[in-house]
Amino acid sequence: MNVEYIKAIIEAVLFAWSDPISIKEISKVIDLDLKTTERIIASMIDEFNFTKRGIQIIRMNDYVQLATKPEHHQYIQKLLEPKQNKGLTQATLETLAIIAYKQPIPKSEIEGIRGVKCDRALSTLIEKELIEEKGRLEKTGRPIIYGTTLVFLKTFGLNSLNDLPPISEFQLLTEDEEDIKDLFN
Amino acid sequence: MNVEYIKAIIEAVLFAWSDPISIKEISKVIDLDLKTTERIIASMIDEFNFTKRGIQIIRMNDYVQLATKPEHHQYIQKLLEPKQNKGLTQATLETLAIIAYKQPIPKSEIEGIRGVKCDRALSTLIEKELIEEKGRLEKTGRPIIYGTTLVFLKTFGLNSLNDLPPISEFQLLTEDEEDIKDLFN
Amino acid sequence: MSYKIKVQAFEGPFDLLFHLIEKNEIDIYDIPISEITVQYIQYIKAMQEIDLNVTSEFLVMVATLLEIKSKMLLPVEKKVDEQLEFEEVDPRNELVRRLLEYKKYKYVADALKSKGDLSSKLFFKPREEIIFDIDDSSNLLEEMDMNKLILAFNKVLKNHGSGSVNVNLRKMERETFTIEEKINAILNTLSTKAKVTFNHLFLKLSSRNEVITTFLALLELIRMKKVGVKQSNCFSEILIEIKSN
Repeated sequence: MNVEYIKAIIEAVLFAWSDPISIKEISKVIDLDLKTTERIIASMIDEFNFTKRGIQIIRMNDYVQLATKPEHHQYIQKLLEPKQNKGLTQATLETLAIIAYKQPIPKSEIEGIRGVKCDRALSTLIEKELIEEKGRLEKTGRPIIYGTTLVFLKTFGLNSLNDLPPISEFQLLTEDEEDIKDLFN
Repeated sequence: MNVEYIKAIIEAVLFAWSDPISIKEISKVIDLDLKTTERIIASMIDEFNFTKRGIQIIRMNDYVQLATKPEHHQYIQKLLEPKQNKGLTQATLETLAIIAYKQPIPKSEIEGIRGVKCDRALSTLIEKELIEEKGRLEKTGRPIIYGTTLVFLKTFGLNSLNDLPPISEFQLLTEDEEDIKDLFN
Repeated sequence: MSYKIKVQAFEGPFDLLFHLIEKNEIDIYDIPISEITVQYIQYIKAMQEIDLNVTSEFLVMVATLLEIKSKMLLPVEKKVDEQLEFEEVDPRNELVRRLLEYKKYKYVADALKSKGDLSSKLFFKPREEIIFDIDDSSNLLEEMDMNKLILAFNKVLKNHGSGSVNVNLRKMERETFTIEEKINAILNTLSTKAKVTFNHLFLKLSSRNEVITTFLALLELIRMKKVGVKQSNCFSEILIEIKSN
């Protein structure tokens, strides 16, 4: 395998994975030693920055991730005008609902249900102390699993999770979600 | 804005949006006429294919989307759970093929060709969003007519319906077969 | 007598007929109807024996085959009127036409399948949630610290270095911008928009000098508690808004 081919594979892996991934994990996937993988990724980071590309590789400690560049932000923002409303947005509420009913649950599963990434909603919920990390799953990437907090119970006036409305009402909620999706398509 | 910068923005938009997006929408975001946008995207598609990149731009009618390339799938497979793409049964595939070539088509006509009822196949295809109702025929019973969707194009790697394998080829092929058989008789 | 036949599931009468034609290497345009009918019926019986679902369509085909067979047994009628004589229609024609039509799509279905196999090897990225939502913007300065602001400032400078703005580092110039001026400019922007992003403030600036002055003006406004700053998470947009008091 030549270097160009390895770079292509790494790009593909970063794209498909889309979340931060450790360089060690990448080295396992491409079956190459850590040092060489490190070096190749470092040169990819430079190339992505140097060439006028729309995406970049950002590095956080031993993790890397594909992301858009800040200078294109204004265009991406045009895709969807800001929706300002009081309290939690629909997106955040939906994420919270999924966590409440399916906890403990990893991010990937929430995203599977909602069909969109929900990093922003998760960080809002964590910030508001409505959810918290409950540990990690023992599988690839050791994903964090989330659950609701005491603040959540208090905020929604529940004595316990058993007080959550029965699941049939929850199904109605996901139909709303379809409507929302329709709006954006 | 020079072309390279526009390409970077388009890449960023495709990356951030992730789902199929219409070229028209892209042209609005970058504030450029449709023709020029079309041309730039066409040249991007070539560039992504030509250069050894890990991602490509796939086109379905007037929609485009970023995707990995098939040759890297074995590596990505190591990270992601295998796709739950239980292939379609022969019956469903035949039904889909008839719809693809003869759309818009009512159920009765499909059944005429296949010689069997195809309600099950139709509901599977609708569920998988490979076909959809395209309206009703103005005749007795006002039967529903069916056609294929964007998901259909995506699933079978077609840019448009014009990309369907030409049906005459198969006839020629089978006639050739007959000839070859004759040779040996 | 009974044939030992391997019975498989067939998609329908055409599928079964097609199988028989291929198996017997029959010319589709000259189907020996009697022979095919016998075999067809044997298959149907075998299918029933092993409890395969023999739907009514299979039985309708038996009727069709028998009808064709009987038509072929009838002597060909001589037309009295010579002028009306036309080529005798082969009773098998309709069946052949439908078989060919079916065969066409059977092949196409296989071609589609292999195309589908290839594109099932593609992976897509999960969609990002592009909602620039402001989830309850009451706590403006919460979680903000100087480090984040300075990081953001660095980013602005770096972006300007990438060519979108003309930055001249070698020439020394007289200061043409004052902090007072920039404070007014920021307040002016905020009076029409209520909320602007951090990047927006620096968008149209022409020199490093102006960028720095604007940044200092912003710091000054924060110190005077005239504006508030909020960022929902790391590396996301920083929002600047006027403080109502």
